[in-house]
Amino acid sequence: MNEILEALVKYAAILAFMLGVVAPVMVWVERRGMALIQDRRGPNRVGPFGLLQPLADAFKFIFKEEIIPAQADKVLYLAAPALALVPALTTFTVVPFGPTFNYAGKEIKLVVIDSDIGALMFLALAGLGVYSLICAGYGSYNKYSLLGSLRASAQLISYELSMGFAILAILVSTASFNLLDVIDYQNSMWNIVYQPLGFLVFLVTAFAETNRVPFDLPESESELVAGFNTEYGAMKFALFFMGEYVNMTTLSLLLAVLYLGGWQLYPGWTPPEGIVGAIIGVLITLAKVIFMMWLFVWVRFTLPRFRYDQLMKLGWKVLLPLSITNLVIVTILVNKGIL
Amino acid sequence: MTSLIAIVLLPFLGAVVNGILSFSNSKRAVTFTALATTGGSLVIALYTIWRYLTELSPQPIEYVLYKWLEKPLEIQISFLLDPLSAIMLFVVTFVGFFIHLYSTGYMSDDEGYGRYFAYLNLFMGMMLLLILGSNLLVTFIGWEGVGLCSYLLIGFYYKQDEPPRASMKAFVVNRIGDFAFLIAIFISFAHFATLEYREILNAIATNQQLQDTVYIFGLTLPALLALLLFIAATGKSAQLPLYVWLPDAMAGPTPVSALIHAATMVTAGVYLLTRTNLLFQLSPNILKLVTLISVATAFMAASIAIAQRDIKKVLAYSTVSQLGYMFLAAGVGAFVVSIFHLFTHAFFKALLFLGSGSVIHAMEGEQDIYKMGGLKQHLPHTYITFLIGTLAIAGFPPLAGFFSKDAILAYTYDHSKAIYFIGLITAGLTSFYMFRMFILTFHGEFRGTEEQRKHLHESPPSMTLPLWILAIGSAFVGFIGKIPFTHYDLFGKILSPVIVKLEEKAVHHDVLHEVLLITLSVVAALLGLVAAKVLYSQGPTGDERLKSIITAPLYTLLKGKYFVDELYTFVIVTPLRTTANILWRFVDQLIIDGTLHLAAGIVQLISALGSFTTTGNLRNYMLYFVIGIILLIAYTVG
Amino acid sequence: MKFLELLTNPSLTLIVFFPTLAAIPLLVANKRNEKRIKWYLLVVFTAEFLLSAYLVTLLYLKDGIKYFPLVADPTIPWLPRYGIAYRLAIDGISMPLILLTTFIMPIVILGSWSSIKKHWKLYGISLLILTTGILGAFLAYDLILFYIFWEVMLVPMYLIIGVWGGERRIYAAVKFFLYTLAGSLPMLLAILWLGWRFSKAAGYWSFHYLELLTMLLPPQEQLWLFIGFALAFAIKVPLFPLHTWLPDAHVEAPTGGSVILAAVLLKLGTYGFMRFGVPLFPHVKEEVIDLILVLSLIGIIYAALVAWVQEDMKKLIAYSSVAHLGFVTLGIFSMTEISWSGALLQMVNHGLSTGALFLLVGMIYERFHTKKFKELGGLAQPLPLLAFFLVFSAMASAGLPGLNGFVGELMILTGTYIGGYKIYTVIGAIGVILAALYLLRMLKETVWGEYTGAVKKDLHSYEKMALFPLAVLMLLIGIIPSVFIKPSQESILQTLKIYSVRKNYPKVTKPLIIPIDIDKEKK
Amino acid sequence: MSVVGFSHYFFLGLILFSIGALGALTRRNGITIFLSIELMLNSVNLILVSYASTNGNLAGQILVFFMFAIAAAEAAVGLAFFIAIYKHRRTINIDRLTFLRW
Amino acid sequence: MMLETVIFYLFASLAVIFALVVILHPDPVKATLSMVITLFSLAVIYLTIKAPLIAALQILLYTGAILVLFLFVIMLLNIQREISLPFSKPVQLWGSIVSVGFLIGIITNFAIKIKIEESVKNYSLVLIAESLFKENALSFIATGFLLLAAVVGATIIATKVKRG
Repeated sequence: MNEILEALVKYAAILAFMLGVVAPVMVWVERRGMALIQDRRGPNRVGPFGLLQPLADAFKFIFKEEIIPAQADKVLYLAAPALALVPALTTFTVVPFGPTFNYAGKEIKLVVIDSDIGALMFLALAGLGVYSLICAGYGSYNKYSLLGSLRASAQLISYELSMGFAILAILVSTASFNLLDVIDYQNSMWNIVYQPLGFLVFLVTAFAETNRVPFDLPESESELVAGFNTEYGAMKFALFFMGEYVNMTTLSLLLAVLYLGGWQLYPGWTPPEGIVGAIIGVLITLAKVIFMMWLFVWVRFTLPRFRYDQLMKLGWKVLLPLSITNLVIVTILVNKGIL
Repeated sequence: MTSLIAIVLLPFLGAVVNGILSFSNSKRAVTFTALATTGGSLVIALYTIWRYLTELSPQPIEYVLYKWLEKPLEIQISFLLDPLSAIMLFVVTFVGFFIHLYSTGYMSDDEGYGRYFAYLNLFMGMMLLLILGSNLLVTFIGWEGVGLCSYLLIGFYYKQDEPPRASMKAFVVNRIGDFAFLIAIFISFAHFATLEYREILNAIATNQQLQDTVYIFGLTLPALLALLLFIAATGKSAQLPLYVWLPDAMAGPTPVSALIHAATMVTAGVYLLTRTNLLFQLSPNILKLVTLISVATAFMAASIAIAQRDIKKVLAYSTVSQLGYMFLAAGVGAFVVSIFHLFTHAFFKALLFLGSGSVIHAMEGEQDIYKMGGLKQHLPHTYITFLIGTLAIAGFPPLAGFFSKDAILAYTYDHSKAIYFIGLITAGLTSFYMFRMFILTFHGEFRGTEEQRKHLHESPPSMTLPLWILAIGSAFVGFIGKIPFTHYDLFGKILSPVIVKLEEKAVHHDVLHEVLLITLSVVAALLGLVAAKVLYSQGPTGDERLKSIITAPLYTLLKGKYFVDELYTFVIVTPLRTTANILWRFVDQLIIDGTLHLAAGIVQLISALGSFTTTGNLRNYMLYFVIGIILLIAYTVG
Repeated sequence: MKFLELLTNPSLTLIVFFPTLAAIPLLVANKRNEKRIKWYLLVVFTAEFLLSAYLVTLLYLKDGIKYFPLVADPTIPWLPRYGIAYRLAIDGISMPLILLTTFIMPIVILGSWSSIKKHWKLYGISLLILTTGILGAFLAYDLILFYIFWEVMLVPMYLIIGVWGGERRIYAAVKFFLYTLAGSLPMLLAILWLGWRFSKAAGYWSFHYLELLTMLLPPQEQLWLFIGFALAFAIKVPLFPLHTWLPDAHVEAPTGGSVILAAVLLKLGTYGFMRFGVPLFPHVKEEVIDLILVLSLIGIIYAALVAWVQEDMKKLIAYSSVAHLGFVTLGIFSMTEISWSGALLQMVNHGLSTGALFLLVGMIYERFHTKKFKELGGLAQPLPLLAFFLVFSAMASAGLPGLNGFVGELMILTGTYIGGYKIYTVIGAIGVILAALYLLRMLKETVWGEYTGAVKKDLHSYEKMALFPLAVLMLLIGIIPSVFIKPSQESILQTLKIYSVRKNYPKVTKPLIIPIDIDKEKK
Repeated sequence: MSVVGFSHYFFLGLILFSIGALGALTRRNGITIFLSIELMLNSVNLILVSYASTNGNLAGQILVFFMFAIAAAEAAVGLAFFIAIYKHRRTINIDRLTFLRW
Repeated sequence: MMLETVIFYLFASLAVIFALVVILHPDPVKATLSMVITLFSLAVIYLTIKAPLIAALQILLYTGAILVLFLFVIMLLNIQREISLPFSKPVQLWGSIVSVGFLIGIITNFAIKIKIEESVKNYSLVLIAESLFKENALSFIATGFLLLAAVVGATIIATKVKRG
């Protein structure tokens, strides 16, 4: 019974961090970052340096009137935002965010569920994201939203494939699905050095999975009027937004774990004993996640959006072959005993 | 005796050469080959006969040509020369040659000239095979070969529709006779392992036990053989049951009728009987049958002849009745006399036919005696020779017919009075129809068309010469046989070795008796002459008078040839044809094919049933599927 | 490879498979120039005939013996486990039939020179394969091999009738195929049963004909096996009730097809009886033999009568061949040496005379495009040579003495008489009269009578070449039959001796191997 | 696993299987039939895995592993068929798709 | 242990209910979505049987890929709701119910017979992987080819260009 309790506690901690801290900060960072890149001031009216702007947005979302389109398929329309959260809230359970340390005679692993098929579970749950898009598109009885949702789901599926191969390459070298082993494996050298190609592919697919800028064609403002969430206002839209940010953090966390050695300061670094080491490990992981988040925001406001066919061609004809070659190279090296 | 081979092979050679020549129409070459071959074989034949007969005691000479069949069936092609075959040889070659000569004239303007002589030579070859053959097989080859040639020659004018039908009828009827001959061959081979006459007859003669035991149907073996051979003879020599083909055979050219249907082929039956006379003498019941049939045929044919209008039909029926006489002689046991009558008949019947030929030739194919008359002054040669022939056949004393017919009647008299009496009447009838025809054609005024009158001319010498020779022959040949009141019987002496003498018969009876018989036959002949003269001196009206004498129905009966043809078609041909049709339509198509199609139908039915389940509806299939699974599980587990 | 070795030097295998080898270049031949294909086929078939003739004389005169010995090719084991081997052998009985087949083939090509208009290549190939099938069947000394060749024959014949036939050719072809096939299945069962029983009796499997001959089965079993074989052969012969496929097949088949069908294919049935039917099953009940005799008699009379009322010339001839083969079966089943040699000769005679008749019908059809008697008549005037050949072959098939038909019929009927079936001989002889009846009717309808139609060209050169050898042979067999019969005498004697030895052997209750040495056996 | 015995899983699988079968047998729409077949397939997988794991061997899981591949292939081809049929006949209501018959 | 039974009964009932929705719901999209839920709950049940690999695969393959494909096809073919009663002719309805009922009856009486001996579960991913790549390597490769064939087949069938 108690390890379930322990898992719940960890889950609550991370959830709170994600929703409470990450979401609002990211809203602020994104708006300020955008302004900074576009060489203009960001929101600075609400509180010092606009820090309370996210709060203002939240209030706006909460008090806005919930409009449901007349012909919309009530069940699907309302189910969509909920479904969007499903992958978001379940994928980070398998990703370790800190070193294991023993406290009061008991070893505590800083990961919600330490299952030996962690990576596989991640992939599985990530796949469920598609349904929210489809329900949104199909339920809101609107041409543009249907088109947007189909495009989004197509994009999601194709990039999921390349991500799967990239992750597979890592797992082949560590010979285990458990992400903790992945980190231990990186004691000698971080995977970014061993599998640079894999890292690149994973990075690109990460952007695609979260529908972030270069790949945010489905809800692109200019052509498809916000794609699948055209009909969504207020709280429903907020949920989508939150889901997106949580996804971003989980993916950055995963990236850190897979390629940047998780909580290792430098390859081979072992955290000091006890709770202090744990806290330092978590902080290091946090630093890598923040760097990745900043990268997301930075890329969003520099790269132009892909056209749909370029998107698809990139997905199938560039990334997929690259990831497969990466996998092949890695397997050969592993077979030879080099990696 | 290579001469025998030469005699036989020459006509065959002629046939082949003429066959080839028939495609190119060079008449001269054809005539030359025809006459050369038959002439050659005649000369060789005369020479061999002369050398053979002048020997002291002429033994039969056998000459084996080659082995026809060896392993299972010992048969060889071999020839036999003995008095009987010598005489027949003389008749065939002599009459044959002159008929060839005659037909060069008669057929000169016919485009099938080559083909005609090819057939005629082939016939001569086959006839020689028949009479010279030393075993049943060679005779049989000749027998059917002759039938084939008569088929071809009767159907010579194939363009008209009558000859082909007549030729087919002739061949089929002959075939029925040959059927019996074939059975005889099987029996003889089964029992004596050979077909040689000499061996068969010796085997029967020596084996007493064989003669007595009943073989089958109450007949002893020799009796059965005799019966079969007699049936074959009736087929070939046109006796009562199977004579119908001879009158129709007149559809062929006249020389053909002369050669085949008067002189040679039809006599083959008589030759066969005499050749195997032992068989007949050993089976008295068969002899009785022969006499009965022969006398009936003679009388019936003569009675039909008196009411016929076609000149050749009259002669045909007269041949049938004369053959009846020959068989009568054989029936009463006087085989020598039957051959003698055959000998004389060959001459005067050939003469009569050729005479009628020249008449028809003059009248451009007209054969109806009603449309002739008064030809005396136009065809003098034909007139005289025809007269000699008619006198000979009627049986007037100095001529050949008298001697042979009288001898037959004499022997019949000894045998049984009733049959002698019928014979006598037939003799009278014979002279009556002969003189009726003679008067209607040569006396009275010309009843033909004007244009025929202009065209009337005497036949060329090539035709009249054979007429004269045959006339002389039929006049003097009578003296060869037995002359009444004397013991002189050259013919008997020649033939005696061939005839088997079982028990001595009272050959010689007193002079008074002979005188009576002769006067009776002469009186019969005279009566016939007078009646004909009286009735027909004013032309064809005589027939009405005849009808009034012998009551109308009888006359129509005679005119319609006893309606035998219609009887045959009614009794045999039509029922056979209907059964054949029934067999074909009903049995073949309906029953056998029916069952086949029935089976096919059933299969189709079952397959239609099968296709009923495939409705195309997926749901049904799934339901069947589930039910199937249920059954399966229930079976395995339940 | 022993097989190749056999193929290269003169051997029975070469005769059998030479046509198939010759078919291969045909495959690549250009479809269009049919002229070259025709000449090629003619050359091939004549070569085949010369080859077979050469080999036969070679074997016949080898050691100067005056009869035709049993000569076998070296056997090549095929399925040793079941004793099935590639065994070919020729003896007195199959020799004349082999020569007949190879002799007829070039004539068939000449016969169909101008009557076959399309697909000559396929026609050629099917003919070649058909020849292999027939020759193989005649020479096979292993029952399974015999059955295989027996089936190989079916397909090409089906094609020939089906593709180049008349209007109802499909019906006829299918009927022919199904009939023969249905018949041959019981035979296969019988063969397998025989092989199996032999393995029981002798301990090892074998389908070798001579070995099977040494085995004696209980009478009841023999009866069933005999029925199995008899059914297949009776359909092929054809015997009375099973003959309805023949007229259809003949009427619809092209000239070449019906000549082969008549001249050779029917003989397989009778050959089958002679080779396998009679010797293998001696203890078959007397009633069965009588039944077959009665059926063949019915066949003779029935077919003759039906032929007499036919409207179609080809159908008439088809029924006539049913009658003729009735004679042959009559001869075979009266089980005497004379009737057997007569039957063998009659097979060859029938091939020649009916073959000629079919060729002539083909030629008439080519000129007048009709086979109905009503539309024919008076051929003697425009086509004298054709008329001559027609009369000649009609007379030959009617059994006129001096020609080939008579010799066969004489020996058969004499043999039947000696065999003790007196009444059957008399009824059989009636067949001779009826033969004359319908053949003369045919002549009356076609050759004689008035001719009013257009001028037709008489026989072309190739037609003469086709008919002339047949006529010559018909005449020769008629005049000097002993030359043709002597070679096969010894084999017939031997087969009958084997038959009598096996027949006299007491009946057995279970399969038993009995040593058969013919020489010791008393006459 | 100890409390929830194999029979529970078995009955769950059975119920799901029968629902799938009923669906397949009665529905008219092609896709729904296809879905219910997938359902039947999964119920069998469930029973297979539960039975294998109660007996402690892994064969069941491996078998199910392959089952997934096959199910995927089958779904792909099946749907391709439906698309083709739709293009041709404008409907996938199987009552009207009865052209495959004599 | 209470948790597991609760989870099992919860998700089992969830699965059954949504399975019924799948076969009863006229709108195919709704049916497919309810199918997603049933399969997801099945995946959870797999977890309770201690077969996480199968659960993960179930979610990854089935709910993630196949049912998405179904949805795609439904949208592509624009299949409307079924107008009349979802079931066709009543006779078939009752026929099928009876037959399925019969089927269950047979299977259950068969199932009762088999005896189950509980034994320790030694589940581990390595063991599965090992047997997968050693004993069943052949079928593994065969499935590979099967999938290839399915891909090629599906593309050809679905995208056959209408010639002429």
